[in-house]
Amino acid sequence: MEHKRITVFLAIIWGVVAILPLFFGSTNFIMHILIMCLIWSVVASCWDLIMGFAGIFSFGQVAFFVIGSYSSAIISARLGVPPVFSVFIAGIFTAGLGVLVGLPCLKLKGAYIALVTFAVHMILEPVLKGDIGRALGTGGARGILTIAPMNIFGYTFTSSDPIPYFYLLFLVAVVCSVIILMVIKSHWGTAFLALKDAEEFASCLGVSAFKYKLMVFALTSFLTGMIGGFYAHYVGMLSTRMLGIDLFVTLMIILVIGGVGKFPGAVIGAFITIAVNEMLSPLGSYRPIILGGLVVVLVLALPDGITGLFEKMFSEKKQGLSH
Amino acid sequence: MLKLTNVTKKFGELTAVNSLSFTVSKGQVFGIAGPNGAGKSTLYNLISGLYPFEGAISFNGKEIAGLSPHQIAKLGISRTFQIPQIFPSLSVEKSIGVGNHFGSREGFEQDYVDKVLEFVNLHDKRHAMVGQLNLLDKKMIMIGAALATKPEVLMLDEPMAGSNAKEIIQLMELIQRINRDLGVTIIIIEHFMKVLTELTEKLLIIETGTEICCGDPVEVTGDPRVIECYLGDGT
Amino acid sequence: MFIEIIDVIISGLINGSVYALMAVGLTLIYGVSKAFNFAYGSFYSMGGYIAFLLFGISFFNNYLIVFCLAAPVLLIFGFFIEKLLVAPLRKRDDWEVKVMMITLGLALFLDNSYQVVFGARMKSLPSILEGSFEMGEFILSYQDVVIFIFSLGGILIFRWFLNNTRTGMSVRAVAQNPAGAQIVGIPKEFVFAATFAISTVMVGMGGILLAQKYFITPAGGWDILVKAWVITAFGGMGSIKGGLYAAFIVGMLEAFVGWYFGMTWTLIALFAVLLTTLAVRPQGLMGKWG
Amino acid sequence: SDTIKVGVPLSMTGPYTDTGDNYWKGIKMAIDEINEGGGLLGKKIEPVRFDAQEFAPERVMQGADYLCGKLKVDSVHAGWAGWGQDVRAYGKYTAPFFADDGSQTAVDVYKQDKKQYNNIFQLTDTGINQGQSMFNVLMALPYEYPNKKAVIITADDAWGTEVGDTLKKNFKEKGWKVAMHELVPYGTNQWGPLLTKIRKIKPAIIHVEIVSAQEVITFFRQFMKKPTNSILSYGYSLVPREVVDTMGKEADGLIGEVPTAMPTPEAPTPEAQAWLDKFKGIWTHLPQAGSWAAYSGVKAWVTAVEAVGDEKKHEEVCNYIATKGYKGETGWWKWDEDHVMRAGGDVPIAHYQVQNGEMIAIFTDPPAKPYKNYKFQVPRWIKK
Amino acid sequence: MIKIHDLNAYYDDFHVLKNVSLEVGKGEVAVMLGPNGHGKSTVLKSICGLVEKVTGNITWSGEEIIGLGAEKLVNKGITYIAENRELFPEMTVMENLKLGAYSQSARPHEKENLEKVFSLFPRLADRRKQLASTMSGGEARMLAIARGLMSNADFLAIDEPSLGLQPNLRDEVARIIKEINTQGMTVLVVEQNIPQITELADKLYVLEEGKISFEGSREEALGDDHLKEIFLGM
Ligand SMILES: Nc1ncnc2c1ncn2[C@@H]1O[C@H](COP(=O)(O)OP(=O)(O)OP(=O)(O)O)[C@@H](O)[C@H]1O
Ligand SMILES: Nc1ncnc2c1ncn2[C@@H]1O[C@H](COP(=O)(O)OP(=O)(O)OP(=O)(O)O)[C@@H](O)[C@H]1O
Ligand SMILES: CC(C)C[C@H](N)C(=O)O
Ligand SMILES: [Mg+2]
Ligand SMILES: [Mg+2]
Repeated sequence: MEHKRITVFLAIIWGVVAILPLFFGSTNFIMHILIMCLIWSVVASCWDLIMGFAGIFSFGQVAFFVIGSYSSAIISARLGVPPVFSVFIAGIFTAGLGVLVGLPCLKLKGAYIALVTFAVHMILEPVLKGDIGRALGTGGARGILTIAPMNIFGYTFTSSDPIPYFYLLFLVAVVCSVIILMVIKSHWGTAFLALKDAEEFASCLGVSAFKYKLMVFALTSFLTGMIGGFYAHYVGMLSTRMLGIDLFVTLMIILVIGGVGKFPGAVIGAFITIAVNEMLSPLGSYRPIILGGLVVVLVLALPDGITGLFEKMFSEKKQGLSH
Repeated sequence: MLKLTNVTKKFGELTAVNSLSFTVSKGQVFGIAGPNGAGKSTLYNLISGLYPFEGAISFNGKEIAGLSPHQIAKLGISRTFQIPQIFPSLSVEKSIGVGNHFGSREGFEQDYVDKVLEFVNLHDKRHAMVGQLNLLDKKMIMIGAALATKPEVLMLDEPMAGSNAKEIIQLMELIQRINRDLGVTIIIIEHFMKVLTELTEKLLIIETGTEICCGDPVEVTGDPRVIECYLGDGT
Repeated sequence: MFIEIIDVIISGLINGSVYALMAVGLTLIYGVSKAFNFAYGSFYSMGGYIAFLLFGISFFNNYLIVFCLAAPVLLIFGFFIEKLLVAPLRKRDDWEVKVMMITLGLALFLDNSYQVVFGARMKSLPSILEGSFEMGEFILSYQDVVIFIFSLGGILIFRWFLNNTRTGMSVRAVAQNPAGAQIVGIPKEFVFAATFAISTVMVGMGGILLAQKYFITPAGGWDILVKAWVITAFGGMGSIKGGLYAAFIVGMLEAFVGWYFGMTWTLIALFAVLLTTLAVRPQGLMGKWG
Repeated sequence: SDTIKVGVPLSMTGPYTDTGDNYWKGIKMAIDEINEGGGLLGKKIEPVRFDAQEFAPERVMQGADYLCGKLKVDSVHAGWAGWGQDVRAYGKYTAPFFADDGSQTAVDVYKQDKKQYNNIFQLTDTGINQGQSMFNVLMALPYEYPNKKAVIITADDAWGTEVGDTLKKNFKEKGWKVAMHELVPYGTNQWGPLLTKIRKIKPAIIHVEIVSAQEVITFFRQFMKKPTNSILSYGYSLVPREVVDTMGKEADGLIGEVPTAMPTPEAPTPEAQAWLDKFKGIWTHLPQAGSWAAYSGVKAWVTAVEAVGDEKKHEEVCNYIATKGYKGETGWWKWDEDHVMRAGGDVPIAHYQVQNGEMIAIFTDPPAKPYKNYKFQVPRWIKK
Repeated sequence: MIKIHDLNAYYDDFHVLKNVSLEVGKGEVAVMLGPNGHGKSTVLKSICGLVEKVTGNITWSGEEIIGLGAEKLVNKGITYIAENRELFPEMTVMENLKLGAYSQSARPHEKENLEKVFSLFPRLADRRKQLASTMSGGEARMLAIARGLMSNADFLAIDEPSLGLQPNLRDEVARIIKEINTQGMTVLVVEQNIPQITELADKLYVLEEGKISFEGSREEALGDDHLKEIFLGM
């Protein structure tokens, strides 16, 4: 999609989301879902940036999210840093880890990268639960049950009054998506695509695979870790259960529905997926069956997700090539 | 400006490049030829930093062994590949822009990209996606992207392969213009006699990684050893 | 001490054979189609559930019959899944991600269908061979011996087949260059589907073999997938020999780390070894076909 | 409307599935009973189920928001519901919430804001007290231990660590040696390395606390290949129905406990016996992990609602439960100031042994005393 | 013999070949010329069943073969030697050659064909254990041609065999084509850089913008100044 169109598209999405509380503001249940949509939209967009766009099969997204949320909770509790700042520190910390994880991935390809990054995900649970985690203040298997709520200039955002928190996160999500958009638009975006298509040639043209791959790890893990912090201070409690397969699958579905490498598809994907998931929840075990079936059908029928569909609808007929 | 001293590359038991030494001077069109498997492309890979090697390569007096490909590109050495490498997800203009943005020491200049597009005759296809183009266009994009790094030396690996007589003449003109108008030193690997004799100023023939002879192209192509191992009598 | 170590080695060997069985099918499809199959674990459970159903019918109450009936069912299932879900994707340029996603969807679908059909409770199968073999301090149950022989034998035969028969060579050819395979007259679409089907049979059979030792649960395949994945990458994606070595290394590693440091350290140790290996050899232990 | 909705968030998938199933059987039985008897205040009770999976905080919160926030149910019967996250999630709302957490952490959260969490009720005592009780009974068994070495293996979840730590402390105080204390992740089914160590230690007691059938069964089977002379205590992990259902007589000799329990196969009082017979009639097996506790939670709430006269007056209902308690089949239920049903009195912890493929109560505690004329049997794998 | 009538070929919705008709008689050598990217390879691939979207008629000895997949056609004696070689990178030279004789019809002749290609390309005999991926551009080209010859075909579609070959081997290729032709093989070759091949051609075709723009003998072509300059390099 052309950049101008992406920008317009993004503006429309955020415009619509901004007024949602007008309709649902009175129902905490729905507001809670909307807040989660905002959070997942950022996580999924970051994933899309690194996987769909930069072509690095990173499966560590959930892990980075959890790392960010734990570190913000611990930093604010242990060091007494106010949550407004601890989320940023958590983001920076996560970015540091992201770079560390990125390093071994530089030499690896496809499914190997997926595995190495997923390994971080797998190891995280025993580490957080075990002696190391307990020493750091993760609360071991119990998790952390009392995390200070977000507080800005003396105003406390609590989860029982979700509208202010919604707008706070709305702001954060908008900023994140603008950053991602800028990255895609800038020469970074071109560098990723070039490296993905022909790494040798790209490097002979002066593109540093090393630099750009690490930068994308750093940026996506920074944003993911930071939003993890916002999540922690919103929900107020954390445990390692988040590392179960469920969240991972949900994020993947968000990407399928939104379209891989089709930013801002991930944002739309997040809202649709979470909404559908909620609507299906009375169906119990049939919910994941339907969801799974939906993924299968969508991948086949809508290869580029909803965004691909829009693109097809709006773009003029492909030009034929002249000789 | 580009000086190789005793450069050697082994792949296991096979010595692909065997103690080669030569110098390419500024402004030259320098030809490299030799039988299949002689080590020509490998030589390019060594110069552009894709493989480690033994020996020394210096560029404008600076030793480049151990530098990574993107650093070498920034120094002003640019290349194309024998089997076209392209960026299917980018448009023609963007592809060429990659070279300008990342390889040029002066940073991105739209004017320069336009100039290159003009130069390789792709200005009317600038928005086309690269994947849909034909072999010749793909090669032109490679050359264009390499040119966009504002190189001092451009290394071409069999640019003419697969082209017909007329296209070969066009390509030769292009290379001459790059050399003359842009002042870029050219190193070219080719298998076409016509190209070797008419285009190059100095010609190096290698076989199994070893130099056979090096010098004036007409003399070199008349050398019986070269005819024996490489040219055959037909041509 | 000595006896203890022998004991640990035995359990390492048994684990290794189980892991080898799990990993080899994944290696096969990854090697051939470069497609990462997230539903692999669900196919494992499917084997178990099919056997469970068959054992429910008293007439089929015998492992030989169960194997003979389950294999073709799994074969056909795998074949059609490939044809219907994976083959259409292969034409797209970002098909690798798409295959991961569609198989993830399939896994979700299958696992939860098991839950609806069979319930969330675990199911068990009768032991294939009762009793155990005792020698002084050591004991080895016949069940483990059977698993060991089956998995090792199966893998070795399979490897021989890939490397030494023309059909095996054609499978490798498709893996390396589908277009080239087509040019020399290999029916590549069929080979893709057939390898997918064979890998489904292998993991499904693994499911039956292991279900009599462990249990069948709806989401039980995930552990298998992750283990198989680690082993496959460790050994070199696509290398059967590498997978075999990796399986036994991992089996031993887990046994020793679990024994010496405790069970919670096995996973951490496993990934530490994996990362170190990949840092030195990005292509895994073997890293190519054969 | 003419129905009263109650929320039932239980684990319906994952390792805790079977405990969820056990709770559901008790809850369903209670609701059916009320509905058959004309309903509550003339209205039918309608249970709404929610899969709490493995009690991830956001999952628990989602359940609370869905059941209390969206459906506005009038009470929640959760069984095992998490370790504190449930208190916070449901404490945001007012509907009476009954949990079987058995966790000190949950109580700690409660204590932070008793007013806010006034609607939270724990149906069982904490893991610390249960661990203590297990220890008391282990020491009271009519069996002479060959040595004073113990091995503790627990799941690496909050419940497992709480019980494990309590037992360890007790063993040490009594001069025992805890030769091995292992935390294992769920999904462990290769026990070879641990068993190698155990066989070397030859402990007198092995306590395994992993509330998921697959792990404890594979442990038992692999242990039995070459057993040591050890009493195998499974604590709460013995009681999910799946264990006995799968192993039958094979499990003979294992011991375990259930807090807030109906001792089986013979109940302590005639009312209780009637209840037991009814349960067996419906579900064709003896009640297990928490069925009775969950049943009683529903009944306690129903009694309070009837007394208050309006199911919507949540606060009054809660206060009624907290102050008046509830009279059940075995006697009085009273919640302490932390809204926890402490073990003892009419509702003790029952300790069982599997005999002839069924769970037989052999002790109750506190105080630790043998139950009726049922006797502990020395397990078959212990050689003299 | 191969007879093509009104062949149209597409890549997705990109229309490459437009009503192409041509004919190569049994035992003939036909050469196709034309500018870069105008569809020469596509003609060869269409014949050999390697293009998915094709319409029209292609008959081989009278039998309609359009739409049959490559694997069936190889068994019928139709083989393609690809412009971009399409070797099996992680297999040895020997394994690549053996796979060249994969089809039923080629298997019995594997041994003799192997000897034949080794005598044609001694370099391959020296390197029989080398992995194809590590061969140089020209070596890989030899291997691709040799693998095509292993299939014991009756009809060979050869796509730019000289691409990347050293000059004396280019002459060699012309000789090889001549030799297999005298043994009765029908050949359609796209090649613009080996004059000798044009000389031995029974027929020349020029393909421009997906259409046949010239059809005739070499002599006729020489009479056409446009062709002479552009394609024959004279
Ligand atoms: N990675 C590698 N591993 C092993 N051998 C290699 C590798 N790369 C190249 N070779 C061998 O090194 C020799 C030189 O190869 P190179 O590609 O440089 O030849 P070339 O001169 O470019 O030939 P051509 O004209 O055919 O392109 C060849 O024999 C080739 O098989
Ligand atoms: N797989 C493909 N998908 C899409 N377009 C293709 C594909 N293969 C070829 N094309 C396009 O079809 C046209 C004809 O290609 P073809 O390879 O047949 O040309 P050619 O005459 O053989 O040219 P060359 O001299 O480059 O070999 C070209 O414009 C090319 O870009
Ligand atoms: C964690 C659970 C096993 C606790 C159980 N409900 C009990 O109190 O015993
Ligand atoms: Mg070369
Ligand atoms: Mg072509």
